[in-house]
Formats: sequence, structure tokens, C-alpha cells
Amino acid sequence: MNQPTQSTDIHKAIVEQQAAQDRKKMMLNGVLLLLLLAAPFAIYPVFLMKILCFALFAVAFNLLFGFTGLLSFGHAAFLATGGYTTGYLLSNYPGLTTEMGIIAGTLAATVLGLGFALLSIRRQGIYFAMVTLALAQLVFFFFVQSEFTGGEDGMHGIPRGHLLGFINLEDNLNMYYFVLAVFIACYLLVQRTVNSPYGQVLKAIKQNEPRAVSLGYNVDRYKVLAFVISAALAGLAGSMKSVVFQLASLNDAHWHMSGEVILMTLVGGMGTLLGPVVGATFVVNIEYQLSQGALRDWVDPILGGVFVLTVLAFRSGIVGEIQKFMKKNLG
Amino acid sequence: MSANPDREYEQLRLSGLHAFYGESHILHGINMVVNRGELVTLLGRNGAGRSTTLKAIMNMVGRRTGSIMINGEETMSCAPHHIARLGVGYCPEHRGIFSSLSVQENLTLPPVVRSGGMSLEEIYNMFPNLYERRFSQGTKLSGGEQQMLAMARILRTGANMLLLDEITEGLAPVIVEKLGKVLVALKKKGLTIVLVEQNFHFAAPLADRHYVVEHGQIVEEISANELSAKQSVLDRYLGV
Amino acid sequence: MSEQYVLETRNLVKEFKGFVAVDDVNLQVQKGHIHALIGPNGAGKTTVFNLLTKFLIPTRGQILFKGKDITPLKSAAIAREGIVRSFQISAVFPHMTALENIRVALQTFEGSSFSFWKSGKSLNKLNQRCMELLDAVGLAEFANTTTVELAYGRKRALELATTLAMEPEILLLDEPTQGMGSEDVDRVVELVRKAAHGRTVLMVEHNLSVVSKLCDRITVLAQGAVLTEGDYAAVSADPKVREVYMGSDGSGERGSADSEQKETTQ
Amino acid sequence: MSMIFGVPVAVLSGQLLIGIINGAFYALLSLGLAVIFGLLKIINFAHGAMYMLGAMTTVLMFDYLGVNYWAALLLAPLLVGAFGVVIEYFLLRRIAGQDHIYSLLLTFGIALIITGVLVNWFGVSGLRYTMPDTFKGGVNLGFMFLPYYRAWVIVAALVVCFATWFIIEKTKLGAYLRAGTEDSQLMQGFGINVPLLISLTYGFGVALAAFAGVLAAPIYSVTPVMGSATLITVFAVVVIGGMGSIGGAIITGILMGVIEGLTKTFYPPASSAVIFLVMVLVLMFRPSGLFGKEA
Amino acid sequence: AVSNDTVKIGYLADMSGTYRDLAGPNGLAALNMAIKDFGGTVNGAKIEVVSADDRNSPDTSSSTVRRWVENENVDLVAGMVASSVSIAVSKILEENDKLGIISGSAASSITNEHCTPNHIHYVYDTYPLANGTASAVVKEGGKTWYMLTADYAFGHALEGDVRRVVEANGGEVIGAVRHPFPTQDFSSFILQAQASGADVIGLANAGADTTNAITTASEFGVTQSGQTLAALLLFLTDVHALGVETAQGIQLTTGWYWDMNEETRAWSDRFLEETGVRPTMVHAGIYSSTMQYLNAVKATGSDDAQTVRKQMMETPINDMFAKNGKIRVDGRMVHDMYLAEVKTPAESSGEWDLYKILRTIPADEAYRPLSESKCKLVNN
Ligand SMILES: Nc1ncnc2c1ncn2[C@@H]1O[C@H](COP(=O)(O)OP(=O)(O)OP(=O)(O)O)[C@@H](O)[C@H]1O
Ligand SMILES: Nc1ncnc2c1ncn2[C@@H]1O[C@H](COP(=O)(O)OP(=O)(O)OP(=O)(O)O)[C@@H](O)[C@H]1O
Ligand SMILES: [Mg+2]
Ligand SMILES: [Mg+2]
Repeated sequence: MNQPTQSTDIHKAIVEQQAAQDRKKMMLNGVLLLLLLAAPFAIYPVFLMKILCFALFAVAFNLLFGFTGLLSFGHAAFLATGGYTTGYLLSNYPGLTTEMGIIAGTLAATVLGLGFALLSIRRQGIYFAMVTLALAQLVFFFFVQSEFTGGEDGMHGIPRGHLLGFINLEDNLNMYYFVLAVFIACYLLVQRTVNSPYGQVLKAIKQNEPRAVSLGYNVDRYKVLAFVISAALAGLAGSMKSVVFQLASLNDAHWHMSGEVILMTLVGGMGTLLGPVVGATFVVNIEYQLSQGALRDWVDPILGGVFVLTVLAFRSGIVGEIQKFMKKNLG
Repeated sequence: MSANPDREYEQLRLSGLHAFYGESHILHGINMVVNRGELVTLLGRNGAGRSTTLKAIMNMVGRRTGSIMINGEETMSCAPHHIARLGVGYCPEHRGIFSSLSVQENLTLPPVVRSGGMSLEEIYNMFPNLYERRFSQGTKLSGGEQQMLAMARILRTGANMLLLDEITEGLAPVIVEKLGKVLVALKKKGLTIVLVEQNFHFAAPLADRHYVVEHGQIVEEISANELSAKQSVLDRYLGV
Repeated sequence: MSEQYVLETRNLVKEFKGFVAVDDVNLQVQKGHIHALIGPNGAGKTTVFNLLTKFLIPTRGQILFKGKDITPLKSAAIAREGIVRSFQISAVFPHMTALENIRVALQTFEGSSFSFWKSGKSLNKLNQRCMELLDAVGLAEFANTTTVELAYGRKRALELATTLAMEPEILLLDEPTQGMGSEDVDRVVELVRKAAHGRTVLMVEHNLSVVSKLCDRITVLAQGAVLTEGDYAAVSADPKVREVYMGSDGSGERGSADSEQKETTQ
Repeated sequence: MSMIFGVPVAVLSGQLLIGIINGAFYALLSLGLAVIFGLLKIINFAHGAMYMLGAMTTVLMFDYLGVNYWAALLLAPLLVGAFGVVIEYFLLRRIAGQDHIYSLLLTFGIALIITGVLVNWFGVSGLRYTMPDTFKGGVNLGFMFLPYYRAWVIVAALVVCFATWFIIEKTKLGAYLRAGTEDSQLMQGFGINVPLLISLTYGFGVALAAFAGVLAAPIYSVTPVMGSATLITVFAVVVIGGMGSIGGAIITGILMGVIEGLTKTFYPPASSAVIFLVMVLVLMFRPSGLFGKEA
Repeated sequence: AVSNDTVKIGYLADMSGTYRDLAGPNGLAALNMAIKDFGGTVNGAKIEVVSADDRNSPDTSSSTVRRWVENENVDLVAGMVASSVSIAVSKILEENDKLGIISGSAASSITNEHCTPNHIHYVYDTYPLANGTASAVVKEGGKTWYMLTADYAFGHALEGDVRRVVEANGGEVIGAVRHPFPTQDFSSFILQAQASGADVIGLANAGADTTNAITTASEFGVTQSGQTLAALLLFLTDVHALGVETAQGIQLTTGWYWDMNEETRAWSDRFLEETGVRPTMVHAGIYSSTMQYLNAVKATGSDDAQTVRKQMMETPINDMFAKNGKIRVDGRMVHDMYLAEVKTPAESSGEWDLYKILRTIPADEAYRPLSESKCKLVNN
């Protein structure tokens, strides 16, 4: 208190800095939004929707991994639960509007996420990853055995139906803008969460858990909430995916899918907001491009090469590396 | 030979030693010489670069330039394990107790590089705490016990030059006293010791010479007999 | 009767697979005191701290806070009761700014810690208080510095400020001056003195000059049990304490820092 | 015939024995994984690929060079081990000290590359390998027919497991390894060539996988993708045993073989899931696995 | 008329995963052989081929195929192995009224409950597999059966078909065990099968599962103890991998074998030259079906799905792949199937000399009769 002027100045500077950052963020988001709005006229909308669904999935995963420091190796379970639930409801209850099906799918994933969280949250590090993997394997087993999923054949012909009962989602453009709206809403939610008071606590927990405990935080509860939000969003991604593709399959529940989302997040840049989006776009694209082209038979080894290269040379991911570069060169 | 060390024999010579951690330049041309059988301290404030000097000798920092001669041999291009084999024993600041090893395993871990090291019994006699806890996991020891263990284990190896970093840290005064006696005994045996120490009153009566490090450079060299004369200079450097 | 003690342990015991690290300790900390816990290495000081804050579960015995039994409470709950500790190794949130470090502590009292939908800006109202605390430990100019970049001594200061933000009734400090040069030691002593104003402090410390300057009461532990208790004069005169802890010259090697201190302040 | 839960005792004893045999296999595979994790803190997702390479080299060496089974038993692990050393030296070394996740991704990437390339060269139908004549046939134990080869698998796997455990837990070399992984710089400061030690350890870990691969070659379909299915199960075994616990991996391996075997008898569809159920239950009560050290 | 003056064929198959050797890159080679043999153009219109790896994933496949048909004017989708992929693709084709010819899948549901007017199932399905092998084995005296079934839709369907055939022929299925997919170690299941004392152990699985089961059975001396092994779905590549020593004597049903007559041999020699391996029935089927398709386009002068399909249904198939083959209204191409037995090492004269054909199963007998069909295109 002996230098009130100084500390007020500093405080002011902090607030200003926040505002400047906000402006930058707004501008970037605005540009991206425009691009996304125009995209379906240049690029095949279903493909864009695929990217958006995976981007949402990766964003959800990153909330847990990048911002809370919890590596879940079982996120496929939520994606699949969302997808199957929505698919089942929309296929069997024609009265349901599409968004009701999607909400139900999201809820199912949320509940499952709560279950996972309660069972796993006490485990540390690699054990946490492994418990989530194990739980997801059990979920996988359940889906394999269940009649309603169509087992190995998958669930097909899920109707896209009508949004709010009157917007026809069979139309790819309508569907696209719906998916885009949901994606943006979720993205903003995550952005907000990360910067919220709750986000601050998460950050603290990630950086030094014992210290957070000694400050009186019941860290398990915070982690559970993060897990549940992440699971809900992953489930939402799965629900939308099932509506977009009109199918749900075991691929979504397989542990490879849990691995793929890790890859997306890492390639894009974990712990950054935009990273998972960029990562998902990148991975979906190269997988698609490769599987079509002359290197068709070499998709796996090339993807493997991407993993290796990312880990060795771009550990902070695309967005992370760009941020580093900007920091270095632009102050 | 050990009974009558050759005081003129130059065991360690640093000339123009620079060291870097990544981008940050920590040592700015250290020059110092330590003869066989001498006990030399490095004094300085927190962050002056004393620990870094020891690590640089062991080739444990990022990048180095300059020259380090051990027993007249240039070691800038030697891997750390070669340096140890030249008879250098290093006790790090962070203790480096291995949690996957028991206390006894920790103690017997460093390979014997020369004959003439202390035996296990001698060590246990010196540090009865360690004897008592010899089968526990290394890191389950209390902070101070770990410090004893870190010190004790290099006494076994027979190294004839010891680089000791803050060995009295967190030790009860009785133990510190005991360590002082150990160092005196080691010196008598003809070992060369470079001691980094915060606790000046521990180091003062033991050392032959003191180097004061500031901002990665040696700014003052004070021999034991000019200590009282230069006390005020020293106080200034150490911020006492 | 027990009211006069803020913190009290009754027959506290901790065993590690048969090894008794804390042996039937009855500790009584009086309100408003700076109470030191000293003893040879491995005496069980850190373990007692860990028991008090539930980082370890007592094998037997009770812990009372203001006469209330808090033995069954968990770590976080104990912190919320008002018993807050610092760590032997510096504990900060490395990738947050100094201000954010403190704000996280202040947030404990806000009802909004779970509000993931609220804007981060809602926390700005805490900034003023943060700045006051930073000022108090002389870190105001580093408010916006990421903590990793702070020097060691400043990290300790920040940690203390964070701890103070919790408005603890009792502060547990484990070797607050460890690894510090004399300059920083003095600063910490001052800080602790300031912090102790209106609260109770329990600290572990090997630097006897610090202990002698700060502490109202001292408990000496040896081999897990209480050896003796009293003020500095009484304790340092005790031959048992000299034997197991302070060493032959009575004040201990570190203790001579005491005389040095006098020298320079003169 | 006496029955237990509707299953004849004879069949049950047979299943138990089979479980132990498979368990020995798991033990061998998870041992390598545990060595690599325990000592190098690397989550080796390439382990399945190394197992596959062991089997593939056995077959290819026979086809092209006429190398017989016994020689392969020695040569294949050596070759694959050497390959592992190369991988460690050129790739894994660069991420030393980074978060686990990076080693996981890196090795997963390596596995994808190895597998993918071999799929393109050799297809997925599998390569032909005939059982060495010494092992043809078997012995009738009364409750089951035990092929000689399976008996050999048990013996070979257990001997190798025990030897490995002994080296790591009871010898000086093992102590160097354990210490070197915690603070390799300091170990170097003690005069030990830690980088070499680490390369060799990784090589040794994958050589164990390759050894399991050689054992598998005569009895399983040898294809480039044979490792990927096994990988996750073996991982689960290591986690249940306690990551990095050498003894834990061995004992748990055998235990899981038996549990899986019993599930195959009582409720076969769940036999691939049961290990994960066990894993969840175990970690519920023992957060660091059955034999893991407290975190 | 032909749209855009091009006939565009999309080849979709597993290029890198478990089913790669069934169709995969060599299937694409067969497709290209057909186009080349046809002359490269049809009525002056170009014939173009695009291809993609299905990654065994229905959503990857469906986004690929959607883009093909919605954006890239693909007229025909060929290949397809995993049943989940085939079903997903056929739904998209139906939606967009394009044509698909499925050559790799086994599930008979593809032309049953999942039938559409937009796809044809060409080479084989589970129904004749069971019919051919199971009835032959039962007739030879294998009255009691124990089934090892892969625990997913395909395995269940195959097991169901086998039960029906076995019981119809006076046999009995006395036990079954459902193993996870995939399974590497079959010893436990083989042991259970041995303990059951059944005459025949039926393998209702595919690929590596089947080869692993057969290897283990041979190791545990199943045949020595008097039991017969009946593999219901076994491809040439599988038998090649097993080797005649292990696989000898196993009976199986196949839709085609390279060494049946001059015509098949001649084509296979060309295929061998192209790819280095002998073709499976799927490869031959891809060649044949592509030829049939192009002929129909040529005949009708159109690449409209319904027009072409109608033409294909009306034209009997007589080529190196099939004699008197016929595409039914449900999309099922029915043709003669063959009961084969794996040769003994003494009988086999070379790496690929693997089967002897024991019997021809006439088309009508082999496939599920339309009267039992649940297909929406069949008026029952
Ligand atoms: N691994 C590292 N990476 C980057 N900088 C480092 C690293 N280790 C030390 N430094 C920096 O190097 C400088 C010198 O450190 P050093 O440890 O040598 O100091 P010191 O004199 O031993 O002081 P102390 O009393 O703190 O041990 C300090 O500014 C420190 O921040
Ligand atoms: N988790 C544990 N398992 C087994 N033994 C332990 C454990 N933690 C501490 N100990 C033992 O308990 C005794 C007391 O340890 P503690 O850390 O409390 O000592 P301390 O008084 O803080 O000593 P120092 O002053 O050296 O820090 C020591 O002998 C130590 O080896
Ligand atoms: Mg230092
Ligand atoms: Mg302590």
C-alpha cells in the first residue's frame, strides 16, 4: 500500500492488456467465422461437417487434456454413446425432432461421463489414462454385444429429419449451417470456460495440484466437472456426426478413435483453443487426401510419419508453434 | 603420496569458461585453479552461477566454451561419465537420491573409480541414521537424511577431487559439525575439494582459498590468511 | 481449557511399515504465537506437518483445532478451516502471473469457482486485494510476470503472499529460509513477522538465528517424540538438545550466523 | 464326471493349463513393456509391432536364408533388439524427459510405419511357417492333449522372465538401470555411460517382445497386423501389475492368462473385455496397480 | 446417354487393413484389367477410375462415396468388403440413385433385409457357404457339430445358416462358442470343442481368426482324434498362408477357383503377371462384374443406374467367372458354387496348387431362394 499509484497503474495495464487480447481474439474469430460461412460454396459440405464434428470432438478432448492436464484415453466412448443414442432415438421414434435426438445423445454421454469421472478421477497420470481406456473398452464391449447398435454392421439409415420440426436437414446446406451453429456455440462455451473463474482453478490444478489442495480446493470435484463437460461435448459431436452421416458404427467406439483425437489435438496444439480445430481439419484432410490418391495404400505409414514428425519437430503443434513464432518475432 | 600431497600439482584449471542454458548465458569466463589437496570454496549470492560452475566441470550444462583441465588433461569434449572416471566425485545441489533404490543401493551405486574410498562400515559409523534406514526407499528419507546420503555415497568411490554443492543445506547443526570434521579428514587424506556453500561460517575455517562468484565471473580471490582483512569486501559481495 | 490452544495434537502417531516416524506427539500451539518445531534430521518434523494437513493419514491420535476434533477432515477441508501450509519445496503455479497466483487463493472465498459460464473478467474485482498482498511482500512490480521467471527468493515471497490471501488462522511453514542467501533470509524473517500479526504460525526451521529471532515457543522433536519444549533460551540451554541437535558449541554452527548478524547490524 | 458350474473338471483343468500357457506369453510381452516403461519411462506402443517383427523375421529368415527355429530363437531377438537400439538412438532419445504422451505418440507412429510398410510388402493373409519337427505331437495328460510346443512355450517364457527379473531387481547392472532412468545426468556424473545403457535397455525390451514373436510364429498366423490386437491387452496387463513393476508384470501376466482362460470357458464373448474389467476393479482399490509403488 | 460423356467407376476397398488381401490393391488391378480388355471406352465415352481406401470404416466410406456420387459424377461403386461399409454405401447409392456392385462382402443380409434397388451382390455370401460345406460334411457322416463362431453379425449369420443346413440334413449342432473378434489364441476354444466330442468343428469366422483356429486345431491334434474341421469361409489367400501341410483335407465352399479350366487359368496367368499372386474369387468377381457392367452400358447406351441394372438382370452371365449366372431382383447374383478340398502335400504341385474341386453346387441350390427373402424388392 506504500505505492498506491504504482499498483493502480499496474492494475490498469493488466486490464488494458486483457482488452487488447480480447480485441485480437475477436478479430481472429470474426475472420474465421466469415470463412466458415462461405466455405460450403467452395468445399463439399458433408466433408466440412465431418471436419466440424471432429473439431468439436477434439475441442472437447482438449478441454480435459490441454486445460486440465487429464489425459483420457477413452473419449471414443462418449462420441459413440452420443452417436448411438441419437441414432437409435431418431430411427425408432419418428415423432422426435432432430434437436431432441441430439440433446438426448448429449445427455447420455454426459451421464456416462459422470460415471467415468467418478470411477477414474482419483487416479493419477498414466493410471488415469488407463482406467479411462479400460472403461471405454467395456463400453465398446457393450456396444458390440447390444442388438440395437447393429453390432459390426453398424446402425444405418438414421434420418436427418427436421430441425425444430420444420427446417429440412436432408438439405446439405441447412445441415451444414446447423452443425456450424452448434460448433460455434460449443467453441465459445469452451473459450469462456477456459477463461472463467472455474478455468482459473483448473489452470491452477494443472500446474500444481498439491498447492491447489492446500489452498482449500477440492480438486476432485473440479476435475469431475471438467470431465463431464468434456464428455458432454464429445457426445454432442458424436450425436451430430450420426445425424450428418446418418450412421453410427463401432469405429467411433474403438480405442483407435480415442487415439486419433489425441493426435488431432497434439498436431493442432494442445492447450490452445484453436489448436484442436486446426488439428482436426489437418488430420481429416490428410486422411481423406491420402486415401483417395496414389498413396492410397500408404495411408497408415504416412500418418505414422506425421505422428513421428509432430513429436520430434513440432511438439507444440501447428497453432502452438505459430504462437511461439509470433511471440518470438512480434514480441 | 596421499599422506604428503604435492601442493604444486594442478588438479583443476578453468580458463575462460562460459556456459549457457539454452539462450541464457550463465558463466562469463570463469578462471580458476585448484591444486591437489586444496579445499577451495565458491561463494556468492543466489543465482551467481556457483552450482553452474560445478555442473560445467561435469559437462552437465547445455553449451560450454573455454577450457577445463583436469589433471592436466583437457576435458571439454569428454562425456560426463569419462570425467567421473578421472576421479571426480560430484554431489549435486538437488541431492539426487534415487527413489527406485533403497538407501543402501543408493549408497553403493556410484562405481568405485579409484582405490582408497571409504568402506561401507566407515560410512555407516559416520552417519548412523543411514544405517538405521538402510533398507528404506531412498526418497522416503527426511530431507536432511537425503543430504547425508548424497554426500556419503561419493565418499565410497575413491574419487580424489570432490565437487560439493551446498552439502550443509537443511542439516541439523550437529550434523553440520560432523560434516566439517569429515571434510578436514578428507583434506588430510589429500583429497582436493571444491565446495559451494551458503553457510560461510561452516566453510571459513576449512578452506584454503575462497573464490567469490558474481554474475558468472570470479570477482575476488581470497586466501585463508587474508580473510579477516578482506571481511568487509566479502560482506559486500555476499550482501550480508 | 484447551481453548487457549489453537492447534493441539493428542498422542499423535505415524508409522511407516513398522517404522515409527512420529511417536506419541502432544503438540500445543498457543494462539498468536510463532511456534517453532526443530530437531535433528529425520526427527519427524515434516511428517508432523503432513499429518496436520492430512497429506498423510495419522496412524493414531487426534488433531484438534480450536478445541474441535479435525482428525477426520480431508486436506482441502482443513485448508478451508483456516490451517494453511507452505511447502519445503517452493509451491507456486508456475505458468500463471504473480497476480493470478494470488487471485486463485482469493477465489476460494468467492462462490464462483465452479462457474464455468462466467467471464474471466468477473475476477477483476479481486485484483485490488491481490495488489495489496503483492505490495505487502514487495512484489507489486512483478504482478504481471509469469511466476517461473521469478527468482527463487521472490517465489518464496509470492508463496507466502498466496498463503496469506487465505486469511489463515494458523500458518504452517516448512523451512521457509531453506536455500536462501542471508539477504533473502532477512527478508523472509521480516515477512513472517508481518504475517504473524494477528495469527498463529507454526514453523520448521534449521536456521537457529531465525528461530531465536522469531519464535515465542519451541518444540524439539527427536526420533519422532517430543524431547523438550520452551522458549529459545530454555531450549538452547538444555543439554539433551545440545547433544542431539545443536552440537558441541551450544549454539550450533548455524547459530553462529546469529553473531554475524549482530556484527553487520551494528 | 464331476462338474463345476456346469463345466467338467477335466475341461476346467485343461483350461487352467491353457490359461497359464497364454499367461506365460502375456508375461513375456508385458515384461518387455514394463522394462521399457519402468526404466525408460517410455510408453512403448511399438511393442506389438516388435512382437510382430520377431515373428516375421523368424519366418523370413527361414524362407530366404534357411535359418531354422533354434537359430531364430537367438537371431530374431538380436536383430529386432538392434533395430530397437537404432530407433532409440535416432528417435526416442530426442524426446527424453518429455511427458509420457510424447513417447506414446512417437512409438505409435513408429508402429504404424513398420506395420504399414510390411502390409504393403507382404499383405495381411499371413506367412507360412511350419512347426519344427521336434515339437510335432504332444502328450495326453488325461484331462487334455498338451502339444509339446505349448509345454516348451511355458518353459522358455518363464525362464526368460525370471532371468530378466533377476537381472533388473537383484544385480548391480539393474540398479544402474533403475537409477539411470531417474536422473541420467547424475548417473553419468558417477561415471556410467547412461545413453548406451538406455539404448541397450530399449533394445533388450523389444528383444523380449521379439522373443515372444518367435515363440508365436509356429502357432499363430504370422501377419504384419498380428501385434496390434495383442498390444492393448498386454498394456492392460502391465497396468494391472503396476506400471514399471517387473515382478508385477510377470505375475499379472500369468494371472490374466488364467482369468481370460476361465472367461473363455464360462462366458467366451467377454474374454477380450474381462481384462479391462479387472483393470478397472484393481485400480479402484489399488491406484498404482497390484505391485506398483505408490505414486 | 452417358452422363458427362464419361463412365466413372469408383473402386472402394480396404487397402491397408485386415481385409486388404481379399480385394485391396489387387482388386483394383482386376478392375483395370477389365477396362483395358473392354477397350478403354464405351460408346465413345471415356471410362475413368477413381479409387479409395475404405479404412474399414463406414463413415470414411460414406463420406468418400457421398462425395463421389454427389460431386464427382461417379456412376458405379465397386469393391467393398466389410459389411458395415457395404451397407452404408448402399444406403447412399440408393439415396442418390447410383449403382454399386459389392464383390467382397459375405453378409447375406446385404441382399436380404438391407437390399436396395441400387446394388448388386456379386461373388458369394454366407448362405451358399453354409449350404455347400455343411451339407457336404453332414452327408459324409459328420452328424454332430460344434461351432466356433466369431462374435459379430457375420459370424452369427453364418452360424445360423449352418444350423439350418445341418439340421435339414439330419445332423445336430450340439454346442457353440462365440469368440471375440479378433482372437489370436484359439487353444481354449479348441479344447472345448474337443471335449464336446462332436464329429465336426465348424469355423464360422474369417481371415486371421480362421487361420489361427486351423493352426491351433492341427497343433492340438484335432484330426488325429477323429474330428473333422469345417471352415465355412476360407479364401485362397488364407489357405496359401496356412500351407497345405496344415490345411490339408479341409473342405470349403468357393465361388470360383483359378485352376478350374482353360479360361480361368488363362485369365489367372495374366493376373499373376500383373500382380504376382493368384486371384481369389473376389478378384475374379470384380473383373467379371465390371465387364458385365460395361457391357450393359454399351448395350443400353446409358449409365443411368436403373437402366443398367435392368439390363444386367436381363443378361445371363457367361464368362470365365460364372456359367449361367443371373442377377435376381433382390440384387443377388446367383451362380454355381463349388465344394473344394485342400490338397495334401503329395497332391499339391506348387505354391498355388491348393484345391481339388469335389462338386459343383448348382446356383439354385446354393443361394437363398427368393421365397425366403425379406428384401423389400421381392413381392412375397
Ligand atoms: N536448468 C537451467 N535452465 C536455465 N537457467 C538456469 C538453469 N539452472 C540455473 N539457471 C540459472 O542460472 C543462474 C545461475 O544458477 P546457479 O544454480 O549456478 O546459481 P547458484 O550460484 O548456485 O545459486 P543458488 O544459491 O540459487 O544455488 C541462475 O540465474 C539460474 O536461474
Ligand atoms: N513416506 C515415508 N515412508 C517411510 N518412511 C518415511 C516416510 N516419510 C518419512 N519417513 C521417515 O520418517 C522419518 C521422519 O521424516 P521427516 O521428513 O518428518 O523428518 P524431518 O524431521 O522433516 O527431517 P529434516 O529436517 O531432515 O527434513 C525419517 O526417518 C524418514 O525416513
Ligand atoms: Mg546453487
Ligand atoms: Mg523435513
